[in-house]
Amino acid sequence: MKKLINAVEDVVKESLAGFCSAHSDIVRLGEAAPFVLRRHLKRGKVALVSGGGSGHEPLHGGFVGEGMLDAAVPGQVFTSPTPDLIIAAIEAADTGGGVLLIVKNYEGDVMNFDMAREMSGKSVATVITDDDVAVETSTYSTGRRGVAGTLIVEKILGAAAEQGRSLAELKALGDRVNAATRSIGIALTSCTVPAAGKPTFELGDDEMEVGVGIHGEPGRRRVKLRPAKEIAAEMVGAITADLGARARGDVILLINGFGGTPLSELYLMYNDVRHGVEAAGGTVARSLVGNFVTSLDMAGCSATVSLLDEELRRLWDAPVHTAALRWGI
Amino acid sequence: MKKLINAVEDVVKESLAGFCSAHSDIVRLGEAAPFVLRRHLKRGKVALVSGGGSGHEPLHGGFVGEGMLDAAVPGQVFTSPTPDLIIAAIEAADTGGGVLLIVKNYEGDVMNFDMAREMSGKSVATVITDDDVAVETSTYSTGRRGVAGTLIVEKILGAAAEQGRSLAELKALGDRVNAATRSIGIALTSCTVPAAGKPTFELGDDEMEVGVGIHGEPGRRRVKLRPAKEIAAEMVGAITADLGARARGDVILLINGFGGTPLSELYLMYNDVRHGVEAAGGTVARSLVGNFVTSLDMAGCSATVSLLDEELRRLWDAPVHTAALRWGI
Amino acid sequence: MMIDRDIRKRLIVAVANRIIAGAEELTDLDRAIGDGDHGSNMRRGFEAVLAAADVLSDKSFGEYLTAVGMTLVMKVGGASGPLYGTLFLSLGKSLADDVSREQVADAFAAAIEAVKARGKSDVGHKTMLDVFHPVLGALRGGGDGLPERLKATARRAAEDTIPMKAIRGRASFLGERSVGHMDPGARSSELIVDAVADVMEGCA
Amino acid sequence: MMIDRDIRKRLIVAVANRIIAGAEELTDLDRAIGDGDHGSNMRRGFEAVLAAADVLSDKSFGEYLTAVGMTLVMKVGGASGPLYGTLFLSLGKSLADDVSREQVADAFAAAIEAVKARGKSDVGHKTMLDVFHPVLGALRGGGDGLPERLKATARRAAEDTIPMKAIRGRASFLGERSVGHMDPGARSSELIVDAVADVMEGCA
Ligand SMILES: Nc1ncnc2c1ncn2[C@@H]1O[C@H](COP(=O)(O)OP(=O)(O)O)[C@@H](O)[C@H]1O
Ligand SMILES: Nc1ncnc2c1ncn2[C@@H]1O[C@H](COP(=O)(O)OP(=O)(O)O)[C@@H](O)[C@H]1O
Ligand SMILES: [Mg+2]
Ligand SMILES: [Mg+2]
Ligand SMILES: [Mg+2]
Ligand SMILES: [Mg+2]
Repeated sequence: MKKLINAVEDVVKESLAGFCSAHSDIVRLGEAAPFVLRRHLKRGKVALVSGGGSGHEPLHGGFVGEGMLDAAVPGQVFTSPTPDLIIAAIEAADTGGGVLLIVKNYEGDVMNFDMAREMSGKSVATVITDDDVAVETSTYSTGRRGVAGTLIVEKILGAAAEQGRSLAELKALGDRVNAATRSIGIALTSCTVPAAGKPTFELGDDEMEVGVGIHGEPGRRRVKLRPAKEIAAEMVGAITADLGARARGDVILLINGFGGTPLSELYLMYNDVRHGVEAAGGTVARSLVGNFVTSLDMAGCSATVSLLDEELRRLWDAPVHTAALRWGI
Repeated sequence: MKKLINAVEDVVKESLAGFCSAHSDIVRLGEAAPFVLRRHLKRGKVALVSGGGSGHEPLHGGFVGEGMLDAAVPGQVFTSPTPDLIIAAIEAADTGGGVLLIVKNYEGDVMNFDMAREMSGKSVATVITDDDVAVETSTYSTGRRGVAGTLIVEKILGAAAEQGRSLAELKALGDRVNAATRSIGIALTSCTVPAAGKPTFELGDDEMEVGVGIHGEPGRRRVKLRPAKEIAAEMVGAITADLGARARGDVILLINGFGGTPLSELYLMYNDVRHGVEAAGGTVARSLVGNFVTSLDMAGCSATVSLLDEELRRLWDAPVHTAALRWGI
Repeated sequence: MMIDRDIRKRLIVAVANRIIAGAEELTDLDRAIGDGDHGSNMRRGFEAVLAAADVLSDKSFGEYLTAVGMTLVMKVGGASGPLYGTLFLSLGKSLADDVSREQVADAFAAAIEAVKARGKSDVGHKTMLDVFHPVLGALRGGGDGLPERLKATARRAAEDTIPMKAIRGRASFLGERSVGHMDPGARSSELIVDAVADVMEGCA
Repeated sequence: MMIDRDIRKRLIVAVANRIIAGAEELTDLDRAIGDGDHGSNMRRGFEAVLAAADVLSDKSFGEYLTAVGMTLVMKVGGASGPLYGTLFLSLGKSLADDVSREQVADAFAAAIEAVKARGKSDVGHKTMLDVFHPVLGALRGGGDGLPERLKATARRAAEDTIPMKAIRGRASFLGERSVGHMDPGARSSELIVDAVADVMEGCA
């Protein structure tokens, strides 16, 4: 394992310290526990708190700041944070307007955030994101994972919260954005969890995994590595099939790198995915390309399509000032 | 070689197309040739044009826009662009104020930009960046490479050009910023140039290269992989030894990833490097952490320290609106 | 049967050491169909329990179980933290220092229900529940050589998760590809049962 | 000696094919002490020259050399583009269709000076110049079997770059570590000389 680290057990703590000191104009380190807190909280606003295992940087800490999250709680790498940390973040972020938790649909995250909500005794609601079309939906199963689309939910909710909307309104809006958002990911390599010391899975030199999540876990199937155009076509196909006729409108297109893929390849994929989305009748009204919801050093990317209406477009365009996403301020 | 590409020879073209369409509010693709042109040129302003081999994304195209560059000319991967492309960019970007070329000190870049300047017949000056302390300086040799510090020169010149400064003033300012900027890089892996199909060099599982540039070339020496703190100490030592007493003031600290290293590790390195800089008497007044001047999928990072005075700090803080760097707008 | 301070301490030491020794294997199992952290998660939790062994063992059996559960909730993280935490928290609700086998079985049955509720899961979903459930059966059965039977039951139950298709947990995202691998949480449950049975044998 | 259309065309075909065939080797050499693109750069340039072979060969020898130089400048990129470009642009300045060996040697000497000026480099810096210079010496020497001697000189000169420490080019960034590897530009120069000598032999 080749990583720029000191000791395996200190990775999350030291990286968090670096993050908070590099962005001390926007965030500060929680006092009661190690979480990321927005430096200038807005009195009375509903507080948005997210979190989950580390290893997805800049998610979620990179999205704390004006117009987006109020706190982010990192767990160990790929391990949900524990309820005590989440409770500490809820308490620090709440300024009287209540708290909305934004949780990716992984059982660990859902259960730990649920326990925190139950124990906190505050006015807390939860939006669960589950945008990953690679997983078959079924009321019987765990359901879909929350992946890169989470950033779109967080951005739009952040803007809406800044407008002073109520907890119930935000919860409804978050559910609506999540329902309008679909993602699918592919990986060319796995990643190496520091504590494990070796890659989570091994892929042949000519293989890729289709339908991966963001934890370096294997995907739904392993296929031969194919040209970008064919990969893009499969991704667009999976997403548009799932969206159905709704895909024929304005959308945000997010091409998200998993951490080990150069930006040049992400733009190349954007080029092919965009053509696919437009061929399917969609209009790419807003774009985002980069490493936002990563899986440590995994090579690969995901495509996310999120349907836009006038309200959502305005909220997406609203000013945001975080470490990883910034415009209008 | 595992890459998200179609054909090796189309990588640069297709990635550029994706970039320009994803950021069509900021840039457009050159008409006479494939380069990145700022969408809204400012009449009479000195035009800033940079470029070099591809593979360093977001450099330079990601820095085209208000408050930074007016055009960026990408060559093939790690190969300087040819004079015809550079001339086309000069002609498109010039709005009457003359053109300042910002060129990293590599013989290929220097010679191609020189030929373009000679052939263009316009009022053109050149700032050459050579911030890499890993290379010994000597009037006898090629001298130092231009690496991540180039982004600081481009940002500050961009802000100054926006103020309406003259070509001669900008040339002098660029030389001054470059002289105040030092970088050093280390690599945990090499990278794979698409056309070559295999990594430029091989490293053992417990080895790293110290003093690498940004072309996946080997560094000055190969050593055993060490903890982040020790790597940081060596980096800070090399930079501060070179800066001498000048290091005891306000600085910008840039921790730049080479493309294959997760953001979490960059923040961890930032933490250790920042402590080192401060222990050496410097004050980290501004920080930047991320993948800005990359080497395809190389794992590793560089540290850049740039001395600040009141004028430079104001120029650094001035609004910028590019694909990869944005604040204040 | 009286669960005195000595047994309480021995239980912690035995279970924690078993988990710590098995951490790497648990992580390997989780790498195959999960995200490669079950061993580190469980080790982190049980190292904390072990470090507090003396303080914990001073408590009554019920408070002791509650405190172990709370420590696991606060230290393990991931899916296994709330689930094992819930298990021990639930056990702590009803067990006194002096307990019969029936009382333990009833408490365990209630704890299994609590885990199901927390995890929205059930037997057959390829999780730790697939070990708990048969172990509860063996416990209810009682009789001579119970510790040995508990161990054998747990071992077989963990193995029986290999051919299952996961319905809950990260492995469920793999669909058919989850078939053919042992569930890491089933294996950690087996380790716990095994260590507890060892202590039971030592007391017999 | 008369450099007619046929020879002009044969020169292009021979040189271009030699470079294209050697591209992978050139890239391998560049991977060791450079950035692994010299072969792709040279191939791109000479493929363009080859594609225009007929049009180029219609021109006078001087214009032909200038056009080859310009094509290389505009297609190769990197350090080798301006340098090989400068070489051919300079040769094109003084050579007519009917040239003597002395005239070619003088033009080559001037072209070498132009390359030095462009590259701020000199003999001994571990570059293409370390092949050009001894080849110029052999050319000046003249005599029987000149083509064979040019080839042998170029081959030896390229090999002689192996123990050199690079002063110019990317390899200079490696310092002492550049020792022990052949300079890729020296090798591409050898290939060019070799191909030209082949054509000379065919004309003798
Ligand atoms: N909903 C659930 N119900 C019961 N057990 C579960 C559930 N989800 C996961 N598990 C158990 O947790 C184990 C995984 O734990 P761990 O790896 O520590 O957490 P995570 O999956 O969050 O990384 C699985 O092997 C399984 O036995
Ligand atoms: N300043 C120079 N003078 C002469 N030759 C040079 C100089 N710099 C580089 N070269 C030659 O160019 C070759 C490298 O070419 P190439 O790999 O195509 O360009 P780049 O170094 O830009 O990647 C070197 O092997 C060397 O022979
Ligand atoms: Mg986990
Ligand atoms: Mg090159
Ligand atoms: Mg796990
Ligand atoms: Mg090269």
